Amino acid sequence: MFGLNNDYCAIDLPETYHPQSDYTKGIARWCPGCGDHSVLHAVQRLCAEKQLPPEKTVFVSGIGCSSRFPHYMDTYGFHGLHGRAFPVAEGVKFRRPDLHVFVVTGDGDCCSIGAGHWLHAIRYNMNLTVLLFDNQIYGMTKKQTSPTSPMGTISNTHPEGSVLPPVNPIQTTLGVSNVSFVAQTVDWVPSHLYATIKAAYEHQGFSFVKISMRCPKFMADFAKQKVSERDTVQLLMHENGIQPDESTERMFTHHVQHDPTDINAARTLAEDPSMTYLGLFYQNKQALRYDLYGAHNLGYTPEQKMAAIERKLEAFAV
Amino acid sequence: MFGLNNDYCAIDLPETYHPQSDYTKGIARWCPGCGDHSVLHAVQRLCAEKQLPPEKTVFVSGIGCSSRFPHYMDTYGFHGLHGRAFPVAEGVKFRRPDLHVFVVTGDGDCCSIGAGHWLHAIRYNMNLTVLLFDNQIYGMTKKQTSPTSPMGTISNTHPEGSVLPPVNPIQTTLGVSNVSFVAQTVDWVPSHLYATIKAAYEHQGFSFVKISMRCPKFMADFAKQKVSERDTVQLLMHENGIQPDESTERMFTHHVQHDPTDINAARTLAEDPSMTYLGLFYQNKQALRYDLYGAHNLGYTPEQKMAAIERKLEAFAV
Amino acid sequence: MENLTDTLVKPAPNKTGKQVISRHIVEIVADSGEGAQKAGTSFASMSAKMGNGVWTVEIIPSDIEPPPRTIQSTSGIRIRIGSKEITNAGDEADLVVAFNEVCPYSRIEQHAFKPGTKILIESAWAQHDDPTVKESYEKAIADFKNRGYVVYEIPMAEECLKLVPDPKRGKNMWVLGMLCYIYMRDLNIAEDQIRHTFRKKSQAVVDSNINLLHAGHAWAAENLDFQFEIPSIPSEKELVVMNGNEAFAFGAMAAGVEVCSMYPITPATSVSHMLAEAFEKAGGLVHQAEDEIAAIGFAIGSSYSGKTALTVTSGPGLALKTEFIGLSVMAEVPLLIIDVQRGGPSTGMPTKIEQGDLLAVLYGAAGDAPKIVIAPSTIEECFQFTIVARQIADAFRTPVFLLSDSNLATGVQPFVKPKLKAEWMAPPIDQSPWKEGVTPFAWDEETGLSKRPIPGQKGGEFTLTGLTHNTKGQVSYLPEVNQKSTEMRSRKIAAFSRTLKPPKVYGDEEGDLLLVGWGSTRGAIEEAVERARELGGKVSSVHLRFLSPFEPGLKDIFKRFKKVMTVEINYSDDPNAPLITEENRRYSQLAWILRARTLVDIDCFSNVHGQPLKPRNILERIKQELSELVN
Amino acid sequence: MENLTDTLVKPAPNKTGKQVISRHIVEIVADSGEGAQKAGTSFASMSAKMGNGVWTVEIIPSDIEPPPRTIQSTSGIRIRIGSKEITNAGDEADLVVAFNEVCPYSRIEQHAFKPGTKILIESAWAQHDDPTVKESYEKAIADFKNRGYVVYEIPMAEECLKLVPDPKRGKNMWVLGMLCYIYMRDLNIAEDQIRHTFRKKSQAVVDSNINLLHAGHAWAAENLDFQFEIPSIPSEKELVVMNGNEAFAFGAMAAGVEVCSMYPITPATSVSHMLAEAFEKAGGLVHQAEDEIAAIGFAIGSSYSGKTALTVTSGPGLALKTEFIGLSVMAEVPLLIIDVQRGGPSTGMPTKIEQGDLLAVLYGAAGDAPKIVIAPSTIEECFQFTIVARQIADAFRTPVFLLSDSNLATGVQPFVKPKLKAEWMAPPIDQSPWKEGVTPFAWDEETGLSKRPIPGQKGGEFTLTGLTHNTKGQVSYLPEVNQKSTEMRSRKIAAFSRTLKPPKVYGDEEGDLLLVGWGSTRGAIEEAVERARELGGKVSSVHLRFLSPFEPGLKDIFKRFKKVMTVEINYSDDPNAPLITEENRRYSQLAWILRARTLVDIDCFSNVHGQPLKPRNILERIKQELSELVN
Ligand SMILES: Cc1ncc(C[n+]2csc(CCOP(=O)(O)OP(=O)(O)O)c2C)c(N)n1
Ligand SMILES: Cc1ncc(C[n+]2csc(CCOP(=O)(O)OP(=O)(O)O)c2C)c(N)n1
Ligand code: SF4
Ligand code: SF4
Ligand SMILES: [Mg+2]
Ligand SMILES: [Mg+2]
Repeated sequence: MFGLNNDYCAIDLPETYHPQSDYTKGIARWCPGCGDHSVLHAVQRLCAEKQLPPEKTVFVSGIGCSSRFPHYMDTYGFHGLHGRAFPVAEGVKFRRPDLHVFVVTGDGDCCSIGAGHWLHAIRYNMNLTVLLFDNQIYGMTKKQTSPTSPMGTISNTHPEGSVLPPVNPIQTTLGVSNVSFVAQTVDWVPSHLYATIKAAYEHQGFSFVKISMRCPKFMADFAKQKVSERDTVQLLMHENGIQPDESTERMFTHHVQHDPTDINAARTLAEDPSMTYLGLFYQNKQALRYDLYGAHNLGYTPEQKMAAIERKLEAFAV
Repeated sequence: MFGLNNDYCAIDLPETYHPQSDYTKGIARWCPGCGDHSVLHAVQRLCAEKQLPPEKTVFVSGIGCSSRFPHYMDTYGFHGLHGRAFPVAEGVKFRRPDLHVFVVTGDGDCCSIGAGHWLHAIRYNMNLTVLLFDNQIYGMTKKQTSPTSPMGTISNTHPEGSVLPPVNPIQTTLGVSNVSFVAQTVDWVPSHLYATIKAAYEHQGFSFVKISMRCPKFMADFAKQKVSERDTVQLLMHENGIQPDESTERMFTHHVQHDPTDINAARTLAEDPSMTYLGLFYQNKQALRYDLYGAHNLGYTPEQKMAAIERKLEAFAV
Repeated sequence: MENLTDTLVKPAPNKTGKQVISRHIVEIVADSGEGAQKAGTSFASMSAKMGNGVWTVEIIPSDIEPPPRTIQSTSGIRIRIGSKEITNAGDEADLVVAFNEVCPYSRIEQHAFKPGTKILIESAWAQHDDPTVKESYEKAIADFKNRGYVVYEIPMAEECLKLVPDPKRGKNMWVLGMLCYIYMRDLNIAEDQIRHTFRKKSQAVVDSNINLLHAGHAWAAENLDFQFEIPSIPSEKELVVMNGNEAFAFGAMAAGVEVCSMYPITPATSVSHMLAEAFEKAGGLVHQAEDEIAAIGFAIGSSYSGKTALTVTSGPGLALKTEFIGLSVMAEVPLLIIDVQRGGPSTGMPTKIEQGDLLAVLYGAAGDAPKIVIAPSTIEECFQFTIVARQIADAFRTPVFLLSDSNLATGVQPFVKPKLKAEWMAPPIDQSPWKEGVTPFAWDEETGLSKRPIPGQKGGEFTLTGLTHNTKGQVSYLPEVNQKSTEMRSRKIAAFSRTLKPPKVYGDEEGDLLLVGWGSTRGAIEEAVERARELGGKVSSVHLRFLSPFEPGLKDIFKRFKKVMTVEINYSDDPNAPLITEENRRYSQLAWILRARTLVDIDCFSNVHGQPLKPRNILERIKQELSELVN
Repeated sequence: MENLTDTLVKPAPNKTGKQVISRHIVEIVADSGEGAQKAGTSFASMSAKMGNGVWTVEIIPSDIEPPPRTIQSTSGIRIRIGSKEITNAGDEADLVVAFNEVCPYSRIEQHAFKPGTKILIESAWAQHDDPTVKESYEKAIADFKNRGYVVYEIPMAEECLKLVPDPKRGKNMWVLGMLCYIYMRDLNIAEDQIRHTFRKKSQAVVDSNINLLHAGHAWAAENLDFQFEIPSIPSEKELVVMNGNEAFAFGAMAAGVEVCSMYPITPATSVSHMLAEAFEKAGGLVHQAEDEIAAIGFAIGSSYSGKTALTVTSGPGLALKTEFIGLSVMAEVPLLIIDVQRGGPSTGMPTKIEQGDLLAVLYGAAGDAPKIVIAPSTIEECFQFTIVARQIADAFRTPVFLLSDSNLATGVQPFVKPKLKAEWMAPPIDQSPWKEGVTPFAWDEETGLSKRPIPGQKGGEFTLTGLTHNTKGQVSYLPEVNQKSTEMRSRKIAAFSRTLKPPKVYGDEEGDLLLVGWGSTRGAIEEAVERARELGGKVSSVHLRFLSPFEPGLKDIFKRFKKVMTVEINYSDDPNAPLITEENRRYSQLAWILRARTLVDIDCFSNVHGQPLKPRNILERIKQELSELVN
């Protein structure tokens, strides 16, 4: 809707092929078995598949174990402040439509301290790929209750068990106006994880992916239980949804047809306490995009700018 | 669920009858025709009807035209910081179950800068009566776009019209876990306004009332249009809902049956762009209450406390 | 040392009582909605056009739309005009036009009048139907006289009614006509001004207002026994007239800034209003964020990606930005922050004047977070310094603060129309490949400076972090790395300080008393110093534009005076108040840091009245200090 | 002035090589999960019980679960024991037990060892299947020797295997046994300690660990040629041993605080962990809010309603609380804020030591926001000052800050078990009717003090606001009201300052050099001063507990010394670095404000290494200063 003037900064086509290793930097410092490793691999694979120019790719995160993510990507990265990944990513994208911007955030980062920005980020619907690493606990600060911790979770701030029903990130996101893409996956099924992140990247808008993460360090039982529980998982199936591969389909035998344009059905699924649904809950390709607004008057020359200022100055002449 | 020990601070019964004027303080400094005046009267009437002891009643607000509200109530008040009414009110209520706590907030205060607290306040579900004064504009700072401003609203920050779809406060609230009471009314139908605020007060939990407000100063056309448009208003009718009086029913001839326990139906209504629904969208009397947790271990004597500390100290003896 | 008044009264040269004066202060006060401000700004513009120095400042009601005829509803304008440049709002008003008898009280509360102030007041209220109104009017007139004001009761509505059916709409132009007579303004220019003001209205409206103008003028010529001439030399140069917030907006555009990310807050918001109006065509956009944290985060994101951005705020918003300011220092992201200060602490007095954020800006963020802080002292400097600040931010890879206040934000002053220059503009984003082997924080050992890779630069890939990091940008908690990186960020400030020159002393280079100021108070301080010097006082002043780092040479300057005293609009303990001793006295903010910097025993003269400083009050204090120094 | 080492070596009295020493530093380092900390704390507790002075500090890996045998995975503990009270972590380690050859390097990076340090290292790696491991081990041993460390290769796993199938689980108790031999600890006490440590485990586990203890002891007696005796006098009084954050938690409970509202942040969070464990039974609750802003808002709400609350945080969280801190000052709401400082700016070094928040705490909020700031200097003071702070907060109707840091937060020290007192506890909420005619801000003209109505008090109804308000609590922008109310809030600080006594000088009341410190560095500074004085240096120190307002008499003290220098763990420019001049040098935080306060030319000695200050480094600097002063 906002005519996009993009000629100031031509998208340059990759001259060289980037193997997956081109996106890898250092050794990831997460605990062994931490779900974050899986997502890192999936994302590196996606970058290679899409041949994203590393210099045109930016990972923005907050603070937390998960938010260390950008340090392990050999792209540009912004490891900012706790809870504030969204505004930074929006600022990056606003006048740089040529950049591929990913947001990596944790359940505390996004749903607790970052909740206000989260809500507004959904509404802005800028073209960002958002990965919520939901391990249901504060990892980095060593086991405090997270808003997504199941009630009764024993943590250092609630040694007798947490006392509030958890925030449901999918449900909350679906409740915000201008929502455009909501999906759920888990770190321990690589192919589904990959398919989901890829679909999110391909969506033009704010693609919100909640990834159920294992934190073997502080939620060991929970991590084990989640991985083993296959009966309470259902795959969301639809031609416009995320296409699980055969192995995923074999792993999870419960499938449910769900049309990702049906927001009411999506909500009902999101709120089903007995089941975890994997796949695309909702997509609206028509939702208004604020990044298009941000980019609509890019690339003016100094002369054009000066002429405009000059015109405006005249109104202040005496 | 948390055994409430309340004997440290007996609820004292009013010795004297409080007429409505007992709740009135000073002359309200809102513009003539501002919707805030109507709510003030309704709330003063409610206090009198419920005979709330003024000294046991606290109005907590943020910053904005609407947040000046506590200054005009002859009760205790806390006119705090922009966007931060919820945490303060929670802190007041946490260890003071004997106090009647109201929250007055504006659309900028609640849905913009306060959005994170709003989301969590819904989830905490403390027994607070929350009045969102939604005039769809920033009044106090003289006409900037609010998150609830309809798209295209001309304001000082968007002189060409605002560019984002508005936040829908009812929809958003309904999307948060542990939501317990959501209603909508308008400032210009006093009887419905009153009935709604009263129902909210009577609900034991976080009662969220979105009040459509006129701001004749900065949204004059909109205010006029809203007041005159009766055809796009429907009354929500249900025996467990808010009971409009006859005059309201006559004013708004479109009625729709809606069971306030049906959250899906509530959402569909909330998101209907063509209609404004007045009444109770949703109520769940069973939702867990954090204020009961907060009050469950009140009233220990110094001796009891000292004994407990002493016991714990022993673990640190060498 | 007697003549404290602003007016140089010369004997009336003719029967009209015409006096030639060098400066005068006019106020027009009315209920909001009666057009007092329109009359005032028209009068100011005309005066500027005629070559007078002008300073105007709006009088704003504290409530949005308070009931009429109440103190709170007073809306209006103060216009100070003079033969030479006018740099501040001055002392008490010389002449006041009041549309009713209540609004002067809002000004009396603020100590805006003095014995001898002429009050030209609408007399219609004397015949009002409501006896309480009549009574109120009569009591007020008596009270005004009692206070020594010179009252002129003027049948404004009655006279207007002869021309228009509703005198409420038009009285202001009649008043303008009256003022044109009193101050001998050129009626042709006045007509032009009206045509300009009502250019979007019909010809009938224009004509009607021009008629009212002439009627006001004629009535005054007929009935008033005084007239003032303020000699002027019309300027050769093209002038613009605007307030400090508008000047910031123009400065940002002229600097090539493309993103202003903000959240509304008085008195800063109007910077973004101005931008919102003009930015789109100048290749920029205003982002109204969901709160101040998001606003600065967004700005930092934009800066990081190559478009050094601006955020504007005031006290409470500044507080919320504190954490991100620390990140911007730590990660060396350039950023422009305009803080238009207001009365504090907390929500304080949002519309009032205070210079209370200096320490918060310098020290708000935890840890060692040095930054560059600049305070413009005139409206023109609001424009110029924004351009400079953008350049510094980019060159030094640091946040740069511009500290303003309501005095500049709402004060209006003409200045020479700037000639825009292409080199002021931020260059296009560098997208050339990053130089191999250069790290993202390749600090120059001596200056701490380094060049930053911008996303899109091949080979420059790095992860910015607020954690301690080495030259490669990698997280490290090694003692040496933290020491070194902290040192390098501090060194940049030292390097910048070496580019500064000592400030100029206003007045003699040595003497008895030196006043030190910063920000919006320059005009008032220098005017007071000038007056004191005319009276023979050995007083000078120095005005600091750079608060971090300081300009060099301060101690040398201070040492040449017997006493040094800052003049600020913020709080300091009165040394004579109960319980206050030299050991616990709390000083004004600039005084405090100058004491630490120079070890000179710097005193301070300050208040938190929320008002512009009156030159007369400063002058009185100068006199008191000088007499104590002599004794 | 030669003997810089901590150890007073006496000739070995017998063939076992026994030495009597006054102080020693032991470190146990291992991969995380190997129980090094458990062995260390057991050793420390036993030592305290035997009457030794003890200070322990944890060595924490920076990552949550780093790969084993990496520098990052080093987990462990430093235990410093002595004949007298031990107040700090000391200099380099004297004796190190290392479970592998990599972890010592994490300590070498932090400059924790010195030539002569004994390293007792697990020798199993020499026979490891993986040749790279073998090689690494051999290289390290050679390197250690090269660095002058005295290496003892010890077959820990091999010896443990004789008793248990998996030496990983139990090696730590074998090591404890070895240490018991080396330091001549009473094995009965050690057995008790093991029983206590494993009280929740089965008898079999207890027995197995006791066997390992004896085995370690026996092996050492057989194979080691040295032993240390640190004479001690068992304390008559009951002792407790805890870290500073635990002490804060106990202090809060003992003060009768019922609400701790917080958001997790290193290194402050553990205050709330301790509270969460104990609070419920002591009639209080921890509220983990959604963020720091909500945390302090909630605490203020609670305080307002009569329950003066506590919030705990560190740098980034402090930044977010800035706006509410201003409100708490402005609206005079009592509040306790514990700031456990960490390395800054921004996210900085979360687990490292810095005293970098002083200026932010003092000046962070815009406008004039004076508050009371206290810095405990020992773990016991963390407990005591919290009780005092609650009383001050309530009496002065103000926020009170307690400034701590990681040094205190993770340092563990025994102190006499406090005798709880009912009068420490906050009284029950006053619900009696409010005295008629008394306004909610009835400031005492002299002291600024007033009493606040609490919801529930009939007749006390008022609306608290962050806007400028008069004695009735009503919003007012009158110049006099803002001046008066600001003055009254400032006066409270003056009134409080009058209750303080001058700080005690450690050492002579006059001399050549005075060191000034604050917070956690007291032990290190005084130890350095003591050593310097033993060597004849005319040096003293003074330690400030109150940073706002200052204790009185500082200038008088300073004047009795030739030179005054603060010692702090925060940044200051090196005066000899390039571009740094007296005009732009940035000082340490306390030095800066003391300069402003006293106009004494106060120097500073500081770094941002993130480490506890070593007494030896301070001593070296003292020597250098003294020699310069003499020349
Ligand atoms: C302003 C601020 N508050 C608190 C912290 C401390 N902190 C760091 S990470 C974190 C929470 C981490 O939890 P989550 O976002 O779920 O990420 P995870 O570590 O579980 O991946 C907190 C509270 C901080 N760094 N900054
Ligand atoms: C931290 C902070 N940011 C911004 C402001 C300025 N401010 C005051 S009220 C307001 C918005 C008012 O809008 P709303 O909440 O809708 O209330 P209304 O005035 O419309 O009733 C703003 C931005 C402030 N006081 N504090
Ligand atoms: S603590 Fe949990 S989330 Fe953090 S790295 Fe370890 S396993 Fe992963
Ligand atoms: S500006 Fe609008 S919201 Fe504010 S008082 Fe006036 S009418 Fe009411
Ligand atoms: Mg988490
Ligand atoms: Mg509003």
